[in-house]
Amino acid sequence: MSKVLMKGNEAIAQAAIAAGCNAFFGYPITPQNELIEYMSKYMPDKGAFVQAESELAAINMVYGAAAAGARAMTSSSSPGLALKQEGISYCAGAELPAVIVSVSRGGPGLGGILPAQGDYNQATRGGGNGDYKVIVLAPNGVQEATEMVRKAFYLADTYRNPVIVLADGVIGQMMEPVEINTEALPLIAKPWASDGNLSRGHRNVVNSLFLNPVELEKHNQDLRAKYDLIEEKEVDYELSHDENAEVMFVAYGTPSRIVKAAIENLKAEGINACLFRPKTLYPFPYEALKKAAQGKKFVLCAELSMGQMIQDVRLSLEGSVPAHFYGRAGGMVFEPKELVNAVKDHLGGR
Amino acid sequence: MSKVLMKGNEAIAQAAIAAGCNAFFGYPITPQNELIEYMSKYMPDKGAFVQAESELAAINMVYGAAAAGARAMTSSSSPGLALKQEGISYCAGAELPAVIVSVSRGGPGLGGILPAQGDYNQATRGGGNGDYKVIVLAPNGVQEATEMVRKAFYLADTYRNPVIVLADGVIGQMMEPVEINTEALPLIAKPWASDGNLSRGHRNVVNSLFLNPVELEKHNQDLRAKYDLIEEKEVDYELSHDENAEVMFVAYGTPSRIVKAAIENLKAEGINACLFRPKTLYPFPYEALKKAAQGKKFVLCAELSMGQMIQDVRLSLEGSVPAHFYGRAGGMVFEPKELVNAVKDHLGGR
Amino acid sequence: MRGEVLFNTDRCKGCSLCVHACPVHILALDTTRVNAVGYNPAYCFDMSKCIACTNCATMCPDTVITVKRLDI
Amino acid sequence: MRGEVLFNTDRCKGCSLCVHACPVHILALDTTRVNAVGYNPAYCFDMSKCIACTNCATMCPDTVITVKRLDI
Amino acid sequence: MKTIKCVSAGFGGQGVLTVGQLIAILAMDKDLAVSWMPSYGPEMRGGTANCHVVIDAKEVSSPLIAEGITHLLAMNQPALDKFLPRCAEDVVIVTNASLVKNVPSDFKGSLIPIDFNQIAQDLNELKVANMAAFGALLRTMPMFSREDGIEAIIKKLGKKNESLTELNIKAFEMGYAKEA
Amino acid sequence: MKTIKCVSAGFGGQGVLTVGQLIAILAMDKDLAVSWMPSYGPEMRGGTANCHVVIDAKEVSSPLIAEGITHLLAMNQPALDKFLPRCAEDVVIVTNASLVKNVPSDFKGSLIPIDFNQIAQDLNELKVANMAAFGALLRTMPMFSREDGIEAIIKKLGKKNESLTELNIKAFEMGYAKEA
Amino acid sequence: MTVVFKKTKGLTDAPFSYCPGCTHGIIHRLVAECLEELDLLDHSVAIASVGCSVMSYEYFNCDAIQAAHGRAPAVATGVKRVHPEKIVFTYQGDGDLASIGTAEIVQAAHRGENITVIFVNNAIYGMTGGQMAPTTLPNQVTTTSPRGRDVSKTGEPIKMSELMATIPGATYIERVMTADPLSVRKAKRAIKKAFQYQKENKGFSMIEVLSSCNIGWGLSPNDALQYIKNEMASYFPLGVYKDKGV
Amino acid sequence: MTVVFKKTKGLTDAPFSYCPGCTHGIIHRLVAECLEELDLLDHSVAIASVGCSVMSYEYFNCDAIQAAHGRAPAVATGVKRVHPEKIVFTYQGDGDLASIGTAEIVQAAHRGENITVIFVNNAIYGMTGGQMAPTTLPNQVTTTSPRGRDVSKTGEPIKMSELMATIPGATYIERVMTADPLSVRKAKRAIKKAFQYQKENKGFSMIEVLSSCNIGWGLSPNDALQYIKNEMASYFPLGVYKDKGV
Ligand SMILES: Cc1ncc(C[n+]2csc(CCOP(=O)(O)OP(=O)(O)O)c2C)c(N)n1
Ligand SMILES: Cc1ncc(C[n+]2csc(CCOP(=O)(O)OP(=O)(O)O)c2C)c(N)n1
Ligand code: SF4
Ligand code: SF4
Ligand code: SF4
Ligand code: SF4
Ligand code: SF4
Ligand code: SF4
Ligand SMILES: [Mg+2]
Ligand SMILES: [Mg+2]
Repeated sequence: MSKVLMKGNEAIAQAAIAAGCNAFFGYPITPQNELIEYMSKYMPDKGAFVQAESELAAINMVYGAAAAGARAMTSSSSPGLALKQEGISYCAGAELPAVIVSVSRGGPGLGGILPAQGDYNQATRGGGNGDYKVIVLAPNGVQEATEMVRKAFYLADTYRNPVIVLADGVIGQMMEPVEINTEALPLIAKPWASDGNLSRGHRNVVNSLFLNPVELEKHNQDLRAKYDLIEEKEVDYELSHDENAEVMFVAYGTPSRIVKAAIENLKAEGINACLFRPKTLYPFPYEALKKAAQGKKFVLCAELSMGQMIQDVRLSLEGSVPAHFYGRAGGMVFEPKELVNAVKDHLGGR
Repeated sequence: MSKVLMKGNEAIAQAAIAAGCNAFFGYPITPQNELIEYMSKYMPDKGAFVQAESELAAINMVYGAAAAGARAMTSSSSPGLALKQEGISYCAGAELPAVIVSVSRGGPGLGGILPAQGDYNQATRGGGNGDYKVIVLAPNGVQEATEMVRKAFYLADTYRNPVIVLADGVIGQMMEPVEINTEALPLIAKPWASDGNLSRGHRNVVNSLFLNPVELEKHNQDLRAKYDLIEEKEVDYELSHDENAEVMFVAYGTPSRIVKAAIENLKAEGINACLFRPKTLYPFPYEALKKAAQGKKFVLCAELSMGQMIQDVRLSLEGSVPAHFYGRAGGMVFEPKELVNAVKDHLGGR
Repeated sequence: MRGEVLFNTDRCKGCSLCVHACPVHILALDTTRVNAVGYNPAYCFDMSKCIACTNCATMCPDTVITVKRLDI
Repeated sequence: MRGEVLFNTDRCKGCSLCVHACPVHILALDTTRVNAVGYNPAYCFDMSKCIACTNCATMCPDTVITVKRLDI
Repeated sequence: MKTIKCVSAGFGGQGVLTVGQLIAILAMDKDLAVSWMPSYGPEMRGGTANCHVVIDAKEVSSPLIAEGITHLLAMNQPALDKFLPRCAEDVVIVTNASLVKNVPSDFKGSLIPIDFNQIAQDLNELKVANMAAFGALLRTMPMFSREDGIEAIIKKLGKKNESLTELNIKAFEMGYAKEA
Repeated sequence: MKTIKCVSAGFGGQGVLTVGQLIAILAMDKDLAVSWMPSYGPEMRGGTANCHVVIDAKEVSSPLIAEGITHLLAMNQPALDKFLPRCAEDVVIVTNASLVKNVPSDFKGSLIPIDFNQIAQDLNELKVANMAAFGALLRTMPMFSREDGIEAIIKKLGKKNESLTELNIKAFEMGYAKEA
Repeated sequence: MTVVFKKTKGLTDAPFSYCPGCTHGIIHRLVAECLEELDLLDHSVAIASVGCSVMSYEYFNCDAIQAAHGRAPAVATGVKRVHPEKIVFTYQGDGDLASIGTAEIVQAAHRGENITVIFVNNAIYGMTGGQMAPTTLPNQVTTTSPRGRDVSKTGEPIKMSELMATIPGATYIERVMTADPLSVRKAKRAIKKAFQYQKENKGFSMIEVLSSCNIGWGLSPNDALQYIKNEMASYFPLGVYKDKGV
Repeated sequence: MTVVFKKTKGLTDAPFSYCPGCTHGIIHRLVAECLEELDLLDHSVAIASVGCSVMSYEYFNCDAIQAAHGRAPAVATGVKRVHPEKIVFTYQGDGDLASIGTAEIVQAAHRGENITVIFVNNAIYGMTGGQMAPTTLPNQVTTTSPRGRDVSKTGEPIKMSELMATIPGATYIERVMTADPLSVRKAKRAIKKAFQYQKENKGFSMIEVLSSCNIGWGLSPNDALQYIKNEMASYFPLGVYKDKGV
């Protein structure tokens, strides 16, 4: 198949359907509206599309559909994600596969509608209650967004865990040439699903309540063991440009592309820099980042926020290499030039 | 005034009223029910008490009351806090003083109702959208809970920022002798309040929307500057027992008391340990903790969770001292003996 | 005797709703004993009067009661 | 002339709701010019017929119109 | 002082939480550190209830007693069964004799079985059984006197119903006086 | 290749987003890396619209053009005023001459003012002004041919309305042919 | 001897966790009997809500899903939309349905979801210790209306059946009670009809059941039944509020 | 010459951000005129909701608070409870009030909050680009009902005035429209009465105003007014649905 020019939101929707998404529940919010609009038009007849009354209802519909065995998905943007936190915690607690696309914008509160990355903590640290983890994938463009949403369904089904695809408004709104994988994503058996079918010989119950603390602790430990496995197996990142550079950028999503331009510009000025790009924000590539940073003069973490991923970067480095931060916020996006200057400043007026 | 034996939930409520709380909006949830019940009975007639239809409505009522100049408060427990995240982000974005008491229980999802500390990330990392920070105070008993709720109103008014008092089910449910400060907490002028009074000469607007990204970035930078100030001025912690001990515990809330018993037991076995107890979880005492840990064989972070504060501990230490973790979850609480054994294990079978 | 009521006594919580529901007043709580779950269980003290109306079972919240009717 | 309508022209968005509301059909959009906000503004082409009924102002979503009535 | 770790347990309606609170009040009035922690939540519905009272000189470490119970009031059999494994070797156990029939033969601590229901029945007021139990329990804590106990009852329960208070005190005294 | 950073801007209904998309399609069909990023959200309501098209050999770094615009289509005056400060020195600017009257006298790049509204009026279809603009803009990008442009129009707009497509192509050709 | 009444197969053997005399137990049984009688147990999904009946996923002898507080209708929507041929029902309290879950119940009806809702109105929050519900009667004492519900500050109790009946998408709305054998039998008929309608794809139905919370009300189990009949049913009139299915 | 119509002081001088011909602007003016005429501007608080009217906090010439999507009635409750003597009103769209904010509007009415709600029903989500609302008419095309609203899958449109009128705590509910000068004048009378009631402490009132979204509907501004009159008003009948204040 040849490439087509598609809007990120629509490409994500199409890729989700191609990956077997058969239940979508969403609520309008800028900048992800085209995603729900695409779903309303193209969700196959056998699948379910519901424009929910709210983000809260949408995630709980996902909870129901996923509990009943569907490949279920919802999408939203920043304040909408905030409203889904309880539901996400329920999905995690009941170990349900669910895909949540977050096309983030500026905050806090109503904030603005332009692209931003102030929702890193929201995605990686939850905000729902309890000890749970959500896999978080961070694409850097439309093509990768389509691949990651596919992967999200795979990971969700494999680990029976919610997966967030954390895009920003740029990815949602821009068009890029894209080739969507249309191969069927193999179905993974869900013998645990509560789909009203006692012919299987026993009742299925989907639940996150454990009134007995011994059982709840056991449940927490089992979840932890699952997360350990995820942390062991699913870390993903990209290390690009000269690995022996003197400076290493860390960036995810759209800004990582701007970093690449900055690296070219730096090269022109005789400064050698490389890029470490986490593709999974949870599990975060702590070890790989630490290793990649060895020998660097410093690491510069560039985010479209006032500084959120920088904590994970520092957790990786454990003080082994200095970590600096450069951020813009509220819909403002840095230019390569700003990053070049930031690097030069930290290099000490070179 | 002499001490009285009071349940934590009720003592917190009484202390809040004593601190001038004149608007309470809550929704029942175990284990904080006595707090809202106390408010329903004792909120003075001039004040406002509303049992809201949900936690979501409650935080938005707080938003309204705070915007109109009141000392407003809500309280809840884990899943209820998840539902408040959007509202908290709005309060932070609109810079409203608001006090939120979180009496946490086991999770994720519906989880259980017994005390746990799995909501550390929920409180300190938000879950609402955007770049914002909420001051988080962590009491270790009923008396301190009453002092911290008072302090919470002070900090909220001073910084125009939401403040969470993060208690656990033990603090909410237990009775301890307590002496509540009844001195009036001085009122802080709120010339920005939108209270329907144009005789001040101009309109007041409370808002978190900034469609212009330049303005939103500026707003984010202003907020960041406020948080810097808070991080500089409001860090609070307790360092107890022998500061030159070979091992240092880090714990907050109720478990920090169990740690104290463990320290006594360790002493009896000839092992010298001390306790570092953050009283503010945001701002976290990063520097103080790093300093206190110098020269220790290791730090043992003990939480009633699968490990959340440990990340802040590691961020503090920057690899300077090894950090270990001991946790119980789901309503299970560690005994001193378990902590003693954990220390001995890490000391290498002494 | 037109009917017979059987009590799954160890599920009974002694709420006495059956007692009040019986039109012929032949049910009572047995205050002389406590069942496995800690309650005085209901019993029938005069089965001969039972009319098998199922009122007792209809009102029992804990599905303690089975009712049989004499086949004529 | 019983009435007079004044247009705060630079607020007009050329929606023509006033045009349709006028019972005596004396309003129109001025297609020959574009106002400060980029629209063809409404205007009155025959004030003499105005009856000061305020219909136009009542329907104007952008509070462009002021209406005066001739005092008799 | 040696830390007191007292558990008071029984059926929902037996008033075991009140017994714990009375002891906590006594400790507070002696300027000791004390905490009272109840079981809570829906599992109590028609089921069991208990509370943990910890008394210490300066500071209570854990308000939850995971093990090393020094004093146990067991108002029914399930209460004893549940908490016996968590008792210290030298525990003092006060039982409600008519409802606690099985005490393991290898039990090494002190056992004080008293029929509190009987005492209450003798007073024609079933509600006051827990006050008798309070009396018996208090007697096992030498730092508190009989008078302390009466004062605590008046302080905590006195206001509500004076005539009941008198009965409460009577029950308390009978429990306190009773030899096991 | 030198990165193309093209902005197409104008009023909401002028079809500037489509112009950008057509260029993006052309680039894609030449196997170049390309991104198209629109302005979005309520500020567009009745107001201005614009899109950023970035074309590069292998990979587009930032899809947002903060500065260094190489090609600008300004369909009205506000569009020129807004983006002129963000242009590269050697920018090529195509303007809709009847609506863009003020170009700073010190402007150093290439300016191609064409009255697209007039072209459209000549074709009796006001909607096709943007196709004329597309033609003029395309001509400033030597890597694309006239035929490429026609193909793109057919590919993107052809299916909907064949008779309009013909007009579109006509307008395109007139724009392409026009000397500034 | 013929068995004329025995425990339905629609219930598991797990003993209910309800207080003695709580009519949640009766309503459970009615639902279970209807499912059994209509032969629906093998292809039904019960959605348990948060309230005293939270553990109902252990009691109904069919597949079950435990939903977040108030969100059962949304969860049911998710299930029903992916399995339109299965029977899906929610079991919700008045705190769950008439307070925190107001949006979800109204909107499920609005969409005309073909589900059945069992709404247990006991005028109180039983689970959390007896706080005021939107259906708490005027002057009724609860732990958050310690001086009795003051309608001047909290409004008059909401009437959900009346409200739901205005929604065009709703098919069948009836209010019943569990005050005595007769009313319990009537309640069962209503519940059965609701499931029957679902089977016939007739759309959204809600049966509001006036139920007792003797613990929360501070009454004996039997007095609580009288309270249903005398107090609750006079504020909340029984009857069919809507029936588009006939 | 006497000025018989001029811009009210109840509006600031900020130009509206609405599309040409959008009747949000008319409704703003009516509200502002009522506040001015009742002399309430100096002691009112407007609660702006999230929708096209989100910026209304810049337009009403009184104190204002911007509320989260759907939560305006809760925010208004917070304000009114601490300042019972002030006039508090919300201004909400149909997505805001009849979808995400269903619980908040129903429960504010249930509590009998003494506030005024201006409910702008334009049968669509204007702000986010014209998606389906709960009030979107059958077969109406929107960006999420691209083949027209299919009532078999999305239900029939909800009727909020009818629904709200069943709530005992609500005092005054009326539906009006902005289709022509006459109906606009009627709408103003209703709005004025609602504020008057609040002044007199009569309790909760909601005025549903059928309004146009010509952009979302794909119609000219004037055709959109005809659509209100012919299509909307025939599905959503105008009139007083409740008036406990007389
Ligand atoms: C989000 C959330 N809020 C609050 C609670 C606490 N909670 C549990 S049950 C309940 C109310 C139950 O009342 P109702 O629905 O009337 O059921 P009942 O117990 O009376 O049968 C509440 C508020 C919760 N579990 N989750
Ligand atoms: C929590 C949340 N969800 C979604 C949105 C996005 N959003 C903004 S306005 C709106 C709907 C507006 O529709 P309506 O209330 O009918 O107002 P209108 O624009 O039609 O006047 C939505 C969904 C948001 N800002 N916040
Ligand atoms: S079946 Fe009827 S008559 Fe027999 S015991 Fe039960 S209620 Fe009484
Ligand atoms: S109704 Fe059932 S539970 Fe209650 S007393 Fe009778 S048999 Fe026992
Ligand atoms: S006042 Fe009446 S007659 Fe005069 S212009 Fe306006 S609508 Fe026409
Ligand atoms: S109604 Fe107002 S905005 Fe519309 S054309 Fe007339 S004057 Fe202009
Ligand atoms: S608390 Fe009330 S509703 Fe809950 S089980 Fe007990 S009686 Fe029933
Ligand atoms: S989108 Fe619709 S509702 Fe919004 S301003 Fe435009 S016409 Fe009005
Ligand atoms: Mg209830
Ligand atoms: Mg709308």
